[in-house]
Amino acid sequence: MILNVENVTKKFGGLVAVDHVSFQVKKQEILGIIGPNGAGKTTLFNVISGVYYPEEGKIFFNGRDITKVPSYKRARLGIARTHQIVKPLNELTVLENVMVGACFGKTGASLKQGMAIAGEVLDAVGLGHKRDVITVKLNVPEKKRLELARALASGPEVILLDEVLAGLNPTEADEMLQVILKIKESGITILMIEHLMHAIMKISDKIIVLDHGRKISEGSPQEVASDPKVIEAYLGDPDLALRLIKSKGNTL
Amino acid sequence: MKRGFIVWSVLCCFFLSFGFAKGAFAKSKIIIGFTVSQTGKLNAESKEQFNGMELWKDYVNKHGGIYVKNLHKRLPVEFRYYDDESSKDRVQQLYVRLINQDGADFLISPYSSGLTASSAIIAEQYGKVMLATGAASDGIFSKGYTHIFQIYTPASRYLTGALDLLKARDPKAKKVAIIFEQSNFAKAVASAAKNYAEKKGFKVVIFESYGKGTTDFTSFLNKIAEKKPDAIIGGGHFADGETFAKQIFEQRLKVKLVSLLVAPAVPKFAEIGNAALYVTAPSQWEPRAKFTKSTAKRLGLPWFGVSANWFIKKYSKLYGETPGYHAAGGFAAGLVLQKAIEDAGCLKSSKVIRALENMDLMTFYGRIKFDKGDYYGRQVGHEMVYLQWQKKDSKLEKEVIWPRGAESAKLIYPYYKKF
Amino acid sequence: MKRGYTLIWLIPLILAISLLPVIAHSVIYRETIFLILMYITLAVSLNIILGYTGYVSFGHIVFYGIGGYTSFYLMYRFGVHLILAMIMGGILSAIIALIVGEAVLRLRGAIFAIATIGINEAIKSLVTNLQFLGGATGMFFNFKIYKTYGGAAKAIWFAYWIMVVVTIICLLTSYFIKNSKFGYGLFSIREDEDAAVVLGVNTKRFKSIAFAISAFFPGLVGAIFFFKAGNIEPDDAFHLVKSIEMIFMVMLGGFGTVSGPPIGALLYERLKGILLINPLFKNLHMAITGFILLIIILFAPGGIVGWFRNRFKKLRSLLE
Amino acid sequence: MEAWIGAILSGILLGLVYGLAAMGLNLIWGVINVINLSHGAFIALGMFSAYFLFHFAGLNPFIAVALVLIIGLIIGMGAYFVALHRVLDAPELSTLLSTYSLSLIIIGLGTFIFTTNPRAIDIGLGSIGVAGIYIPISKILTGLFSVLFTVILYLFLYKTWTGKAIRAVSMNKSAAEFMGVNSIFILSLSFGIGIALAMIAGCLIAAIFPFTILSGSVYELKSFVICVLGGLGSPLGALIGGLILGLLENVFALKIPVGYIPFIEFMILVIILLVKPTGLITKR
Repeated sequence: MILNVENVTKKFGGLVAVDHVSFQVKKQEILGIIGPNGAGKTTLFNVISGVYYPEEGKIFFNGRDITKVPSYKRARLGIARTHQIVKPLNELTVLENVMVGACFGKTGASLKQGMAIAGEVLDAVGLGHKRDVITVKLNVPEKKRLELARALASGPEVILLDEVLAGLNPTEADEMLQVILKIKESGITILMIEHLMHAIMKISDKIIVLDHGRKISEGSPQEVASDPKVIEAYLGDPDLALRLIKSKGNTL
Repeated sequence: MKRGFIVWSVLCCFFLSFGFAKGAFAKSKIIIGFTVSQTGKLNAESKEQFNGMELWKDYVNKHGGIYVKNLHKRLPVEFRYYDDESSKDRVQQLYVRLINQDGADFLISPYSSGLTASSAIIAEQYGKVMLATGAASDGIFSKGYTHIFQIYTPASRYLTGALDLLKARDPKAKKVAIIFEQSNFAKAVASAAKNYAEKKGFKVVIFESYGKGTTDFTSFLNKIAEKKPDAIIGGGHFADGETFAKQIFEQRLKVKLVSLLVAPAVPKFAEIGNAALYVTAPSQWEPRAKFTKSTAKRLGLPWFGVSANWFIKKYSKLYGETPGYHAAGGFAAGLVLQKAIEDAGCLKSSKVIRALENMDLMTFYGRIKFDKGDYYGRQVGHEMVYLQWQKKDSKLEKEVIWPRGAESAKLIYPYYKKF
Repeated sequence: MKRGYTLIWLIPLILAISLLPVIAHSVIYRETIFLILMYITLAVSLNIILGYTGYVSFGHIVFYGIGGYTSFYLMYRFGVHLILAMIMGGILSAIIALIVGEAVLRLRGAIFAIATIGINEAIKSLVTNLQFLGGATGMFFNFKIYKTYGGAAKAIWFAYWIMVVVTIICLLTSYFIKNSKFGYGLFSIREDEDAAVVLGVNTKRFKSIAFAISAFFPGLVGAIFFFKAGNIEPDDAFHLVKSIEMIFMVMLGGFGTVSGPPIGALLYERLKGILLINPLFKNLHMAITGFILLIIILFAPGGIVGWFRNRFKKLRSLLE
Repeated sequence: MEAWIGAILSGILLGLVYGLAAMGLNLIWGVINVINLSHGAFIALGMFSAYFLFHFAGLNPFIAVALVLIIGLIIGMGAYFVALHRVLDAPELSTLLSTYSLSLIIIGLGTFIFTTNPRAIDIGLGSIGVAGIYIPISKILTGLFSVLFTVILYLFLYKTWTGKAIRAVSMNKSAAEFMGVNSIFILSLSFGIGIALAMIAGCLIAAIFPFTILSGSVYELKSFVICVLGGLGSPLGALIGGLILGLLENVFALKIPVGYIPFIEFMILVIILLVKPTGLITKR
């Protein structure tokens, strides 16, 4: 088990954003996390990446308790992430953005090494030609790829992808999926939040479903897709949900 | 290469912006440098002092200038001055400029102890003689300076007279509040007054200072209302002193004696009307306290310069108001410098310093003599008087009320009589 | 990252300017250049927290005051040599920055700015009440202090050379930070602190260190300046307007660049110097400064260096 | 006892003025989320408006205040378009500096035109006294006018459509736009009102204390403390903050050296910011 989340609860005032959630992730697995808006998915990522500490529960990474380990140290241990709303370092160049990942993440590269690594990673995600552009000038899909590149450059063991496919057209989304599979092949464990249902169903080894902060289902894509609780959570109308899930290419 | 050229030509332009220092040339005039607070909170006092200096310059130049023996001729006096905006920020920079760029031979201090203390450092660093007028702080003369000479009676003797006066008039008065500006001068005065008061058996119930530029004295007035002192002494300079006096009046504080620094001695103080009435103040010089040739003869001192009557008449004619002590101090600074140059017979700093050291004379402004001991350059000859604003034919007038023998009127007591 | 060539012209330029008073035998030059060097150091050090890290330290002058007071007190009371006193002043400034930073660096944006103003004013009013530091009227050197340095005249020259050294060290520090991993950590904080932390940047420590470094140099400058001035008082040492002048110089030259702040400082000192001695413009200098600042903010937020970098891409390696 | 009552009274009167002075800063901070560093300069401008209206038009500050309100509104709205509109979405450094540059321009021009000489307006209303406690009438009037303007501002913000629009924009700009509010107009109006309040405060202060062109900065710094004390967005909060400060300066100062008061004030500022940095800012 590379990542072990045990009974984690995170509250904001009276609101319980994540409610006693537990799950485990095996090395080189893709774990999909789905659920309606406001289900607590991003909060869960924030807890795993250390932006928030949970009120209850524990998180283990490679068997080590990292519940109270600060964010930046988790990054150095090998947990990288992207953001739902991209957070590029706007006034730096694309290359410099990725270098920051390489230099301060698990890779811990020197500036010189960082530059080399950043170049390679950018080529891999197809942003090589933009390396000297000031980031603020990129469009949204490019920024998403940049975030991915930055996370990858840090040499992570686990990478948390928060809606990397959102806002991409079908071709771009397919390209991105290929990249994600390649990442998996290189031995990295992936947790991904995604609304693009067919994509996550296709790519995930395992899926967990959150609703109102609680984990309501867990299993293989097929198991989850046929779980009535999941369908109910999604729309309140099982039939409609089923139809939507089956119709490829629609987002929920 | 081309880029380099551009860079260097930009650089050249930049250096040109420094301007050039003036070269040496045959002496045809004596340049005296100083700064004036033409603007800012000290402008009332500084303006008066400057007027006094201007009057002296006209007087000297009308007589062909100052006689310099080793050049066998009279050299006219020329002023070089800048506005220091009543702020210490630029005083040092301006004095460096006066010395190095404007080629000042001698310096006169800015107005106020604070500004003078800053400029004195520059005068010392560059070895120029500076006559310090409008600067009473003793502290300036405990720094091991050898080029600064004081015209005013030092701060340590400013308010001691007020306490003597109070004791003489009302032996029962015991409680004193000392409230002073956070300036070199006022602090020096207040600390000396506190020691003196305690020695004389007074109880100092408030001893506090207020920031420069304070306009609201209510916190202090509340404290006074609570502690009920018999006398308020303190203040700082003109702007704050005037406001303080006004607010004491507005709150009808039942105190018996109000003695403030500087402000009441400035003729403009009358503009606050009834609030000015019965306020007393120490003064370096008053038109009503006259020093004459006969005073000099009686004390066996040489007399130098103009008579008080001449000064008052000329000044009133030129500036439309009776001179206060700041004006007299400005004129006196010029006179002292003139005498020292004439005695030295040359413009060399060391010779002029020697002349100043040996000086002991009487002028319309009073006696001038400098300390040669630990407080080198401090004024030891000059004495202060006390004044009070009184009403004469429904017009506010300054009267000299202390020391005994120099009075032009009797002290009106208590202060709250007017309410 | 390719190392730029900024230092190749910047350091010789500073040295050339510094030698000018000797070549020209002019004290006036020395006075002006002393101020220029002082402004350069202040601007460059502020740039480390403001330009590199993105924290608007509005009350940054507080460190100049702390350094000034510390060293002045040491020299005044115990006759400590300028160099030692200066270093102690700088170190104390840095330590206070670490302590204060621990608290206020949690704040962001304008709130941080206001808090730093509050700290400056609080420390100023505290010092005003501390009698052992001379209270509101401050402290004055006895001139005997300058004897150690061969008299007052030599002491000023000594202070001048120390200032040259400090300026150059400060510039080198700024350059090496900019081109180091540490620097990239700071930039990532400036651009997006939340992103930086999950990228593995120990933002809290980075900010604190950057704050301490940017407080250290003003501490040194304060020590030298007040040694030369011969006296120190709260109104001069914690003068908020100087803080804003520092920000102005950084913005004028170019926020976050190595060469921007020194250029901004140089230009600002000259602008001020020329305007201040002109009787007509003396009082307008503030208005003109304000006008220029407004133009920069509205139309050229990158300052002079930023503008040139955008305009002439070839100059980029020269203008970092 | 009298001393205490006197101190409390003058503390309240002073506090009301401080509150009014801070209200403009508070409104702009709350609505536009800009910390207006030209606040003090506009207070000084208000003082000089009062001075000139008094000396050249013979209007005493309590009448002139109506004119000053209009002048302030116009200058403020103009200033918004000159200095703020372009940088509203830029990082906070930009708005801090653009408002500061306004301040430099105003104070620079002011110094050039009026010099830094101290000035005062003496309307000679005298003092009124009961049982040995005397208070200048102008101070009482200033206090009353401060209350009056607070009430007007309150009614405006809570009872008029425009006022409600201002509050809507302060809560959520895009939602307000969606509801048909012209947010650019509202933002400029808010800035204009903020500036007008600062100038009114200056006008009233000029009636009781002497001033120079540089005097505004003192009140600006106090206004920061008040805003942080009283919370953002409500005129009442500013008034309460002002009263706390006024009482601190007058009553508290009876027992401790007055010199420590500024230290206490700024420590309050820093500590509140540290303890509740978000609480006070996101209250809106």
